[in-house]
Amino acid sequence: MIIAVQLFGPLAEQAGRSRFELTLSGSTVGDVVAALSVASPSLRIDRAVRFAVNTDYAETTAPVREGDVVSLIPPVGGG
Amino acid sequence: MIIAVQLFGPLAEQAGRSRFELTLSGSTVGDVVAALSVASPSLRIDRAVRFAVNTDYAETTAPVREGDVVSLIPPVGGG
Amino acid sequence: MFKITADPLSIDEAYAAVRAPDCGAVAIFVGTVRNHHDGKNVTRISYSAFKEMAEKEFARIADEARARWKIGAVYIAHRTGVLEIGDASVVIAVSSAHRAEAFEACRHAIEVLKKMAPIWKEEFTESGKAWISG
Amino acid sequence: MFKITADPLSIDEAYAAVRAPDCGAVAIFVGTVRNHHDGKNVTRISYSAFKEMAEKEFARIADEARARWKIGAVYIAHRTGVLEIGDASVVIAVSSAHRAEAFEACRHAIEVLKKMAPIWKEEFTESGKAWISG
Repeated sequence: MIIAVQLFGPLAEQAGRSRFELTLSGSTVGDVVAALSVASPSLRIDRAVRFAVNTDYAETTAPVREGDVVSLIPPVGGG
Repeated sequence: MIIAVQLFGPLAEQAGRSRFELTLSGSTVGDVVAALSVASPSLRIDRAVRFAVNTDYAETTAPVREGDVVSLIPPVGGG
Repeated sequence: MFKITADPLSIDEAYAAVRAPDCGAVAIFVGTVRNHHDGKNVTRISYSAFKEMAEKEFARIADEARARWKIGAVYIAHRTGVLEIGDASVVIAVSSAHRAEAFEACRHAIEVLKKMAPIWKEEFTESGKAWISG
Repeated sequence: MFKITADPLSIDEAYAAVRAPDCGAVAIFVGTVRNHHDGKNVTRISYSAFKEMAEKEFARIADEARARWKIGAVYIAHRTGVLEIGDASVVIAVSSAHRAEAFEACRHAIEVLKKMAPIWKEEFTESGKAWISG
């Protein structure tokens, strides 16, 4: 299946782009992150990065389905 | 000496007026209150009433001088 | 800025009075006339004040807060006269570099104001009127 | 009302959005761009956000506050784009019948927003720029 991935803030800057379309064999957030690391090796996805499926925070074990958008949420700085 | 006395809120309502000019022999806030009780017997000056000399809270033992204004401050309700 | 006024209070005025380039936080408290109190329906409230002393108390409250917390500016305004339900009776604003201080000083200011400022409140309900303190 | 917007924030809008006849207290927090951070002179700040998710987080923060405190309405707005020193970046307003709840819920909301809302801050100083979190 094809999953859209969004990057924000410093991650978008590192990758030089904010959106990817990845073709996946697995079906979890972790699988998306693994595929993204291959597609964009310069990305530093450390433990401080959180993930969202569509508009909700999600663990790496959370399932993703065709049509979902997975977002990488680097440390936030609102306020 | 002559001392001006101001009443506010429920005390002004009780007295039916908000300002007195009292002729005093003594020289403390307590003396002013005693003279006021004589001048306006209907006033209920209980322990909840505080006093000010000019624009500062003052104890009953505080001195008053010619030209001072003594205010009776019934329980406040700002906010 | 510290004032007792018969004019409607302005939240924007309070904010503008305390914002400063070195302050990243502004905490504002607005007290408004509520339609209920102790199970009674309130229709309006009349506030009166010993204006000169109240304004001096506001300045003293601000000085005390500045001595206790690292804050920038303090604004305190209280309205007098007959207020309708929903009208703002008091506005306090405090700026600070960091938010904890603005919140704490603003909260402290309204607590002290309620105890110390020479302001009186007459509450009108369906069953009559009463002086309210505390 | 919960929003991410590129337009200047309005304190009066926040106040108007939460005031209610049965609420006697409104607590407002305004975060502004400060001219210093960690000993450096800040010249401006650029905020970006995942708008849809941030607005959903704001609503969740409000729901959480309403479950924990007896409060009325909650307003949360955060600005995006390049902000100058003194510009308001975030405004939170909470109304309640009694003041303690409005203060506590407002304070809680900004603390949670800072941890959870998907918003990013790029700080420009004399020596360059940096992503700032926390």
